[in-house]
Amino acid sequence: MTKALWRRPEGMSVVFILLSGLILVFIFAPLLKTVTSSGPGTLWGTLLEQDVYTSILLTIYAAFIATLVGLFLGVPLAYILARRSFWGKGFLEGLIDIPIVIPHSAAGIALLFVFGQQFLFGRIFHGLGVDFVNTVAGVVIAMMFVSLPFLIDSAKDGFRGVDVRLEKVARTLGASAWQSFLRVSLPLAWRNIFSGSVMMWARGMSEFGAVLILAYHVPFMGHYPVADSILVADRFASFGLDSARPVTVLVILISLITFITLRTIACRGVRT
Amino acid sequence: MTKALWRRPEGMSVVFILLSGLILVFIFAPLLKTVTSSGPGTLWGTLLEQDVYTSILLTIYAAFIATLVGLFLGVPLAYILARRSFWGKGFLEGLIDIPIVIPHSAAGIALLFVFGQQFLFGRIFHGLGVDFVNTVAGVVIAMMFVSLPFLIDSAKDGFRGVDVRLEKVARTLGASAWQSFLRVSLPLAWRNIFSGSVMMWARGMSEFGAVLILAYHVPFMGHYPVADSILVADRFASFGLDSARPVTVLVILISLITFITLRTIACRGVRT
Amino acid sequence: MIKIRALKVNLGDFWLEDINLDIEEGEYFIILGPTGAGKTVLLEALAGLYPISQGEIWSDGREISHLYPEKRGMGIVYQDQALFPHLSVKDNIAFGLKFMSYPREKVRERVDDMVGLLKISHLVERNPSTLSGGERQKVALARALATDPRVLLLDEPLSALDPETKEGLQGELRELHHRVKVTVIHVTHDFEEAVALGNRVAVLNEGQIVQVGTPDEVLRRPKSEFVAHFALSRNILSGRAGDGEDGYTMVDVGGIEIRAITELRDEVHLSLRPEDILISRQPLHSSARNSLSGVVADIIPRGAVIYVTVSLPLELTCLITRQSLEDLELRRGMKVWVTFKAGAVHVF
Amino acid sequence: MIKIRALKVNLGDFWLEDINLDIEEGEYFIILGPTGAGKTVLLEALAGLYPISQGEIWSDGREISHLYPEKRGMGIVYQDQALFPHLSVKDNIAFGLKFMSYPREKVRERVDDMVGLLKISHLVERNPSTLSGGERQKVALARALATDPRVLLLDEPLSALDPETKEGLQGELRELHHRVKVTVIHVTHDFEEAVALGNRVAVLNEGQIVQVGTPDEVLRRPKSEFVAHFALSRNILSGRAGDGEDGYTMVDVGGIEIRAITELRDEVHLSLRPEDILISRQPLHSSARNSLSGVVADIIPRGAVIYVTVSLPLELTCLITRQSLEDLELRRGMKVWVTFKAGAVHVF
Repeated sequence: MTKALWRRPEGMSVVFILLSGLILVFIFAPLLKTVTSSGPGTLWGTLLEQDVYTSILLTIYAAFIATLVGLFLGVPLAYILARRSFWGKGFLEGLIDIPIVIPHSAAGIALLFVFGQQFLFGRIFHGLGVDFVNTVAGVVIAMMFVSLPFLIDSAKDGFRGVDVRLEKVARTLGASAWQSFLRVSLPLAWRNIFSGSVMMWARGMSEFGAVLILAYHVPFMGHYPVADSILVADRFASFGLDSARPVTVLVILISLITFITLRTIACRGVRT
Repeated sequence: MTKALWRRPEGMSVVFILLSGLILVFIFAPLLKTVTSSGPGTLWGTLLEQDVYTSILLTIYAAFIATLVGLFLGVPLAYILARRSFWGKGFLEGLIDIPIVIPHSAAGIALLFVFGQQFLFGRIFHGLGVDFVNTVAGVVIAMMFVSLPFLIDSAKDGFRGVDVRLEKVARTLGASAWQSFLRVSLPLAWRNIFSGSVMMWARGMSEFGAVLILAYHVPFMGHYPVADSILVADRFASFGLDSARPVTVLVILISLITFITLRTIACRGVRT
Repeated sequence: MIKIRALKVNLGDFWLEDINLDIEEGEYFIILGPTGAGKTVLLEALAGLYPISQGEIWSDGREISHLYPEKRGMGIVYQDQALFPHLSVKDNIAFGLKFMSYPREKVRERVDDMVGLLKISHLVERNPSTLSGGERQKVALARALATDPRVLLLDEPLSALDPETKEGLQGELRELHHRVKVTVIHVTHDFEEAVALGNRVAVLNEGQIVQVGTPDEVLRRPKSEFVAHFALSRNILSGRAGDGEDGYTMVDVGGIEIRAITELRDEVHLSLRPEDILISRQPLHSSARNSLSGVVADIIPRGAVIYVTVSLPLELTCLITRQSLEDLELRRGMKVWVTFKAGAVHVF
Repeated sequence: MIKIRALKVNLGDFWLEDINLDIEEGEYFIILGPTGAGKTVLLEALAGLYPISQGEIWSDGREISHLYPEKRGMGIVYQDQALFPHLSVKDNIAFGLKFMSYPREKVRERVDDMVGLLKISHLVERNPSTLSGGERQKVALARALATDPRVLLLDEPLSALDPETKEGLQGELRELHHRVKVTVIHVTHDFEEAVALGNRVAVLNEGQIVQVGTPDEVLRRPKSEFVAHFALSRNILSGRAGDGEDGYTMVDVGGIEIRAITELRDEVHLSLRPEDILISRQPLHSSARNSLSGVVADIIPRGAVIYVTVSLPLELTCLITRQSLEDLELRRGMKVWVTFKAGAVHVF
């Protein structure tokens, strides 16, 4: 293939590429530096520590449960926002992102105000045998609160992309509203819902502030681990940077691997 | 206007509306409960405490600076991602969201690994007289790291929506690359860039974990305040829920008011 | 039989109002109207897919206005087909059968029947995105017919197709209706489609039904300007196409033989543009293959041009200039010859 | 003068290759090719908006291949206009003047000139989104001409317009070129546009220039099937339209007077579809207003139909059936009459 004739590159392109490089270095240099700063031996040793692996498993597990609940509750909302029009809908759509921008420690306290045992929901759920303060359930709702908007926004885009007349045709062919949703709308919006779920799961795993407030040490697998982001901060506060390093590397690696793998799966589907 | 004839509502609609209601209650009940739990007198008194108002001002200021730097560096990257195609671009676009999903305490430590005085960038900037550990600059980079993806994604969408032939026409009319960018691309993508900036600013103000690690008490306005999300967590840890309440309310109110006001401005533009 | 009584539907900008229609069992009923007249919404309202504000819809003596779409027994085919993109052609056709608790064997049989009926057996394993417009439309028809609906609703089924495909599919629709005997409600803005296919035509304009009748009645006594304009600008005839000879087909139109070029046989329609017809005082021997004598029935001036109606006794409208009128000294009742080329006759 | 030498451009799927063209100062040059032939990319490559792989572009003796678009002095008008949606019509037109360090007074004057030239003074305060297609195209032309470019590049400027607007704007383009004397390079897939406007035409097919010449040369001696097909399916003539009488216009085509219906005057082109022409052995007195004698020059069978070329001496191609050929016993050199209605002549 012949290359295009050389022309003096535009000044703007050069400046823009330099600035872009700067920002990419800013985002990725800390991650690469950290990830490469500990040898595999140290990492393996750290992973075998009981409070490390229980903490990591707790984080993965709680974020996964949060995502499942989010799917169950968030997908219907996304569908309604995509299909119906009602007064104040635009405003409501704007408000959906609020959990992203509320300071996370404040979000944790706000959750405590309704899910604490002496409060509204807390009392109802306590009656059902579920407590949220310093329990896995608490970790789950803290993660769910801050990560739900990612799933809702993405699922909404997915449903918007499904031609409403496909659902109408399904109805005239004898499908009930449920059947039309399950056989037409859901399969066609699935890629977006899946990639929103990936984002929600990964974002849930990253939560620190809200979890710290609502559920510090929680009973899990016969021990009392903390969420992995708390573990990192604890080690840093107690023993300093060098001591926190291997745990940090592990936590970042797990986030990166989960996120990149699942997002690649989600994107591959979209492209074909 | 005549109303549509009544027909028994579909079962699915009823269920979906109930589930949606549940999720909206889950998101908004904690915020409303918290916001209405303190009287204006208490709030005003709290706001006049020196460590409260300096903390809030520090948070607003640092997030604002982070957004300005983000605009300067992130908009060029967004433009390149929208206009150019190169090998690995799809993968890179996926990676841009990584700061959202890295546990925030780990992100703080990763930043420390490159911006700490004894490390790479830290040493360079130290030579220039800028330190990042326990300084306002540290708060700024912590906020910037976790909130940049929101601006980049939104600005990229904005530039994608600008017909590239408008830029081409501008060039044939005598505009240089810079002039075409400033007079055509930027004004037409402006709404998206602005709403991305709102999201970045609000998200920056909400950051807790990364700021906690990198810059705890920082010198600001002649005092040593902490970021407001840290103030909330500190008061909760030291004095308990009731003592943390007024600060929490203030912090949430400020986030909500800023976010809703600015997003309304951004959306109004889009609709007309 | 479908009865529509005092139907009123809110279209946002305007209303469909006071819609009353009786559609017979097995009838091919056309709803004709310009773009934006609310035709699609009317179909969706009948199918229960769009809310109605007032009125009643009856099907075989049962009111169905309050039923969910899946209970109404109406199949719909949209202009751009709306095939399920995640399903193969076969699964698209079988989609509705899944809800009828048929045994698997029965489902396969029914799909085979539909595929045979529409001659698309070579397409069954394909994905809808790989099909041409005409093929997609046949799949959509097969899908709608598979569940054996009482009424088939067609929303401009031919208007997104190229002219050739359109003509072929129009023939297939007519044949399909003869064989399946389903009631069809077909909306279109194309008058020739209406004439070619419809037993009866309802003209819809600005949200109201302005005329109902056979295509011929609507054409000869138009009550709307849309129809009147169309009627003047086309000579529409019905006839029987017989055998061809030398590349021609002889079409018998009320006892008069007209030469045309077409592959169609039996009952056909012809259209002939007024400006393609010559009027003369003597017969013309020329490559124009139709030269017929008649009597000037009417002379209608329209600005710079003049429409002349000649009765053979079947009536043809010709377009001539004022100059020609004077040169030929045309008067009402005068005997003239009309001449037009076989190629100028559009058979459909 | 524009010289293009051995230009090669990568279009992804295929290449524009070995493009050599010389375009004279002030010429109206047409690049004619089917959709997807790479016409738009060729224009963008000339303007510096699309990278070229090889070759040279010269303008007035200076190589410009390496210059940025803003240094080439070429204005471009796209099919769908690409007006700046955030600027008023006035500011769209003034856009390019902002970079020429004109005093404010001069800018206003130049905008007024352009607005006057294109007769759009009533639109200056409007927002582009409120304009019709034809109005938008005039604004785009005014914007491109405002900076006084050496070359005006037109990318299918008429093809997104409805037929009426198209005809009007075509006339305005011709007049504009007479008045402004800018070199125009106009790409199109529409042969009639090429004939009506072009001083010379280059035919582009599958990435290569297959023929360059005057419209008449290209039509009479087509080297590409695209052109040959077009030439056979249309009789294209050039003439002078004189005064009208009784609703007719007499067009003098090489000494032969043809009656047509048109408002156009002076130099015009005519096209006449072969199937609209009758051939007969006697003159026909009828409402067909043109009956001319000639000699059969050629008989070309094409499947079921036959093209007969009659020399008057200007050549007209007629379409007849095999039956007619036999009935009329047509032979080469035979004297015949050709007859067609004034209304069948398309003047452009």
